[in-house]
Amino acid sequence: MLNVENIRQDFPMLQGKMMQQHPLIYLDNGATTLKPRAVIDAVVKYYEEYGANAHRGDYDLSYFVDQEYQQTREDVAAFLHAESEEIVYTSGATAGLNMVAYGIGERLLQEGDIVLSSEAEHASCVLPWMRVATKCHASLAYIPLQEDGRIDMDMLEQMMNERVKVIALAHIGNVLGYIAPMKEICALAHRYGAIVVVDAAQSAPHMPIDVKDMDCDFLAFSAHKMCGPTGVGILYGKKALLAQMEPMLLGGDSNARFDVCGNIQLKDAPYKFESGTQPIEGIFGLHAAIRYLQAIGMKEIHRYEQQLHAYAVARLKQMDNIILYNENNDTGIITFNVKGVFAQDAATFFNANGIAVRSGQHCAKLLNEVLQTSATIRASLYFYNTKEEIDRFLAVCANATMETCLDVFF
Amino acid sequence: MLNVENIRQDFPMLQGKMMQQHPLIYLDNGATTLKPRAVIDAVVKYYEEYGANAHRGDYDLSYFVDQEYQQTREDVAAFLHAESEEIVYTSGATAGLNMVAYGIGERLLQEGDIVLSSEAEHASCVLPWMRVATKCHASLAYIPLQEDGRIDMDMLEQMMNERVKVIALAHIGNVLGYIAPMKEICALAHRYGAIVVVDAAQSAPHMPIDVKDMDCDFLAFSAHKMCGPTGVGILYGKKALLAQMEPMLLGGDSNARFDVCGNIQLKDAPYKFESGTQPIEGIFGLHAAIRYLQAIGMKEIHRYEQQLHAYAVARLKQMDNIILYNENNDTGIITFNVKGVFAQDAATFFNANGIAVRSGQHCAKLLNEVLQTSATIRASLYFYNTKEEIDRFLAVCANATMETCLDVFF
Amino acid sequence: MNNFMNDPMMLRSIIMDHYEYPRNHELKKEDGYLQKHMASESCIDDIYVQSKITDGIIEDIRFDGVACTISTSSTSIMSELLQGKTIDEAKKIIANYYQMIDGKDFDENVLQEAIAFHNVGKQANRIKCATIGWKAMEELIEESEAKK
Amino acid sequence: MNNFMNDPMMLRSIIMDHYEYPRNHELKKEDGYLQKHMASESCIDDIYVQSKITDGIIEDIRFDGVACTISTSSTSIMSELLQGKTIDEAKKIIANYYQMIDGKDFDENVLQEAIAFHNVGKQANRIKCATIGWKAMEELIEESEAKK
Ligand SMILES: Cc1ncc(COP(=O)(O)O)c(C=O)c1O
Ligand SMILES: Cc1ncc(COP(=O)(O)O)c(C=O)c1O
Repeated sequence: MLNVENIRQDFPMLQGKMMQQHPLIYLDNGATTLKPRAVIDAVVKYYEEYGANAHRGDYDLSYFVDQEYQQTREDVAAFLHAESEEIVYTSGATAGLNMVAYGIGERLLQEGDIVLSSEAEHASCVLPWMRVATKCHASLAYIPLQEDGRIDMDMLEQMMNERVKVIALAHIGNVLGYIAPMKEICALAHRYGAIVVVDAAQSAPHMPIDVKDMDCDFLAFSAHKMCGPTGVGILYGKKALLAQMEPMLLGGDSNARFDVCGNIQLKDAPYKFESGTQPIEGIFGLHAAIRYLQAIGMKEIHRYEQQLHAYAVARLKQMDNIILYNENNDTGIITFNVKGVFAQDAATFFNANGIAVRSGQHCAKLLNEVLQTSATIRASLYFYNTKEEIDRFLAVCANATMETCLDVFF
Repeated sequence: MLNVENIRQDFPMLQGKMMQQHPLIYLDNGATTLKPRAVIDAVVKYYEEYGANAHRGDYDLSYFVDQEYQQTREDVAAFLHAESEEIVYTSGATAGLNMVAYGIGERLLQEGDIVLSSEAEHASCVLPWMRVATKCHASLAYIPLQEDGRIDMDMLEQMMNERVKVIALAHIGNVLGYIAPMKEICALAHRYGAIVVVDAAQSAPHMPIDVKDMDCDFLAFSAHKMCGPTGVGILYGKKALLAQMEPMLLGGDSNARFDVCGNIQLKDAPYKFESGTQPIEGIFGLHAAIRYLQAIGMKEIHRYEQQLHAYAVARLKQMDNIILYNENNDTGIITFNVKGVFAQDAATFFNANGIAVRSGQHCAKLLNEVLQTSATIRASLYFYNTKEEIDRFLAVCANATMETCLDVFF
Repeated sequence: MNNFMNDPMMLRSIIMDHYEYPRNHELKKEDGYLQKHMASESCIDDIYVQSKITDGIIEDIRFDGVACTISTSSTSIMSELLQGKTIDEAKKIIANYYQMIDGKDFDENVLQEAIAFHNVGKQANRIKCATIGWKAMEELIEESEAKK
Repeated sequence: MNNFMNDPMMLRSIIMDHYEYPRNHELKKEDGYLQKHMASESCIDDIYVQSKITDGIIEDIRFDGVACTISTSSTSIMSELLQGKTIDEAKKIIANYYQMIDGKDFDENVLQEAIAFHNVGKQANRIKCATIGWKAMEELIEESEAKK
């Protein structure tokens, strides 16, 4: 069992931090997460004890950086059940997802081919494919959602054919928080020769991931949504696909050599994708974050968040002033509105009560055509949130009306 | 005048840090630089006091992050004498240079057009153009170097014609450390309608930059070579060019909206280039770094490094066992070899004496065809290096032979 | 400071009134209107503001779009307040409004109902909502001046 | 530990001798040679190693390329040492060499001149140079086995 009180001790932001004269309750974990001491220390350790750049170091400091760099890659691989050559450092999920569309999209797509995605996707998952599909005269089609917002698997099966070359989907959607049946989707895709690109920005931080079992072709996520630094992320790719994929960035360190005739000999994957100085302290911090999460246990994290979520949802459902959009989801994402109050105004009411939630279209702008609302509020949980925080959140929900939401401005 | 002893107090890595039982002398500043306390504190402050993601924050923490984000952009603009809408956050110089080649290369280059660069360039400056030139059936031509390795301006004038659409060059080369006459180059380029893309990775950290006076079209650099964090950099671009340029990354935050028909409405520059979560603590750290450098003064930094360099070079020239490749350069980059000793072996000898230098082709692999050697050693100075450190470095140089270089292995 | 500035009930009812019944809330297709789209910086607010300015007089202000309570009501109030004013009068009112938002001294009399937003800075992240329509109008005035 | 392992002069002269006069330092164009290019991980060392392996016997080892003292000499020594050995003998020697490099127990007798590198770990960043040729050879042996 997860000892939340102990865990909270690890987070400086959870040590009495106030917001608008209330103790901070941070429920915007879908946007980014707070950092434990171990991660902060790892970053500071790089600054204070290593300082050097990685790769080709001809002195001890640089060598130590190289070692940590490589060890992190191996530990990330273990975290995902992958091989270390399949792990590419990126600047984040957005970069990783773009790298795939750029690097393999044009090789896979011919005129008339199809990329499948859904209307619930984050812009970073769908827009890169929108562009490359247009460029290749292929098309992007959306797998319909069920009424509750989940991917409709029957529709997906019907949409599959030999022209479908790519399926790009979130493992957990950032607006509604459903877990997509990725293993099933991958099996289906592979039957038709399509590849599956998994946006794991919201799943890798919250549940165990086994890329071998899932059998996905690519999978991308960001460190900052899993207690790590911003500016660093991971792209997993199957070896054979990484070998075919063209790097989006060219530059120092990714090439073995090049000559005046324009011949560029790239290194093997993953190095060919890592041009230029990498986010070194970010990688140190990511390493610490992964160790920290593993020490707690990804299964335990997932289970705890589900419990907290179930607790919150049971009570929210009873509130007349709350519209809940995803009561049956599988994760810690609660998407709702206060009746009659524009989402952003309601979010401000939470702010005035010390609670950090996010309003907006959450960058899944297409989804609003399904939800029939231009904006929602999202409260997204993480393992350091407590039942007491949820109680406080529920009390504020219960109290939210047009009047109370406006009163915070006076 | 620069008070180096005081300055050194600001750097944890300079507080008694040892390497191979000798006090560390860090002369690999061309690769990356050490971080002052103020930068470390700024990064930690983000982790401990803000924690939130930027943009569209509906609560105070996120708003504060937004404010710092914007203030940094303005201060970076002031640092470069630019406007804040001309400042794009990137993940580093390599990303910035690739973004330009990707985003504007295909629009500028037609079959038969020419991109000019030089054989002294860093891979990150030249490879992106090599690729886009090939793609557009344009060609990449190299401006010849003078015997000492500087750009030959007469040759450049001769090479200019209406087919030249782009000149991509380092402001200061990372191997030989000459300052290119960028203002002259820009004026010449503009007479023929070409744009100039300046790789300022080695100049922005070491001298004042005025993009308006220089009149360059794009200019890119990394924070980590100027006392800031890794994983963050700046791309400056003229407003009209940024407006034409296509973003390399698509995703969250860069688009104002998109719909199922595939229409993407991008935000204006610089935001359209900033998809996905940005390196937030990196930006906080970059801000602190720029303030730190400005408090010392970029002119003073440049002058001090030149003095230190002149002091070192005068003595190195008298050593029979040292081949110096760039005695007349204008910056703190000293490129040399120990006679009869392979560069990497000599670098290890420096390491064994506590001195961090870099051997190799410094990623400017083409240059070796000019220098006539497959590898060199580079000692690169920064404002926190002292005359005493140089003396120690010189003593080790004087003592370097095949025998002493091998003895460190026993 | 005038009393009603400190009466939350009163201020709230001004805002709610303008949110529920926004004035001038329909765009015109006629000639003579300048138009500004304000959307790029924010993920939610997405409004269009139009104005017809003739001979230095603001003859009409119109707006429409998806927006929160604060931006809808502040734009609605602005559209009433500046209508019929000369450019110079309007500029003075706009300047006063920004002064108020920034927590500086301002002239209550010229702002009228717009003083409902005098404390919006308590929720600093909403300042952009309280000013989005005003910014649009400011730019339209500049544009009309540039045209001359 | 044998005496000459602690005699820097002696060890140095072994390394210099192999650096200045590398053995088997010419690639062959004949059939029957497997070849490995080692370059991708390092910016400087860029070597080719060839081996002819017939019926489990290492008949020849060749190498060439741009490389530092440590990689040139360690590869040269390896090429002499493993020549004529059976695959099994070679594997044992290679394993011993790695043990030595890692600072673990090893059998000096099978390593002969290669013990010149027994302290290379003092300069940890050069371990890759002292092993690059050995790694190549290890891979060539694997390849030859896979072929059967
Ligand atoms: C001249 C030059 N350009 C570009 C770069 C690339 O910078 P980064 O590795 O930070 O992307 C470097 C640094 O190695 C450099 O020295
Ligand atoms: C589902 C999903 N995909 C992609 C992203 C993009 O991640 P990042 O902003 O770290 O690049 C996010 C985060 O906002 C997300 O929630």
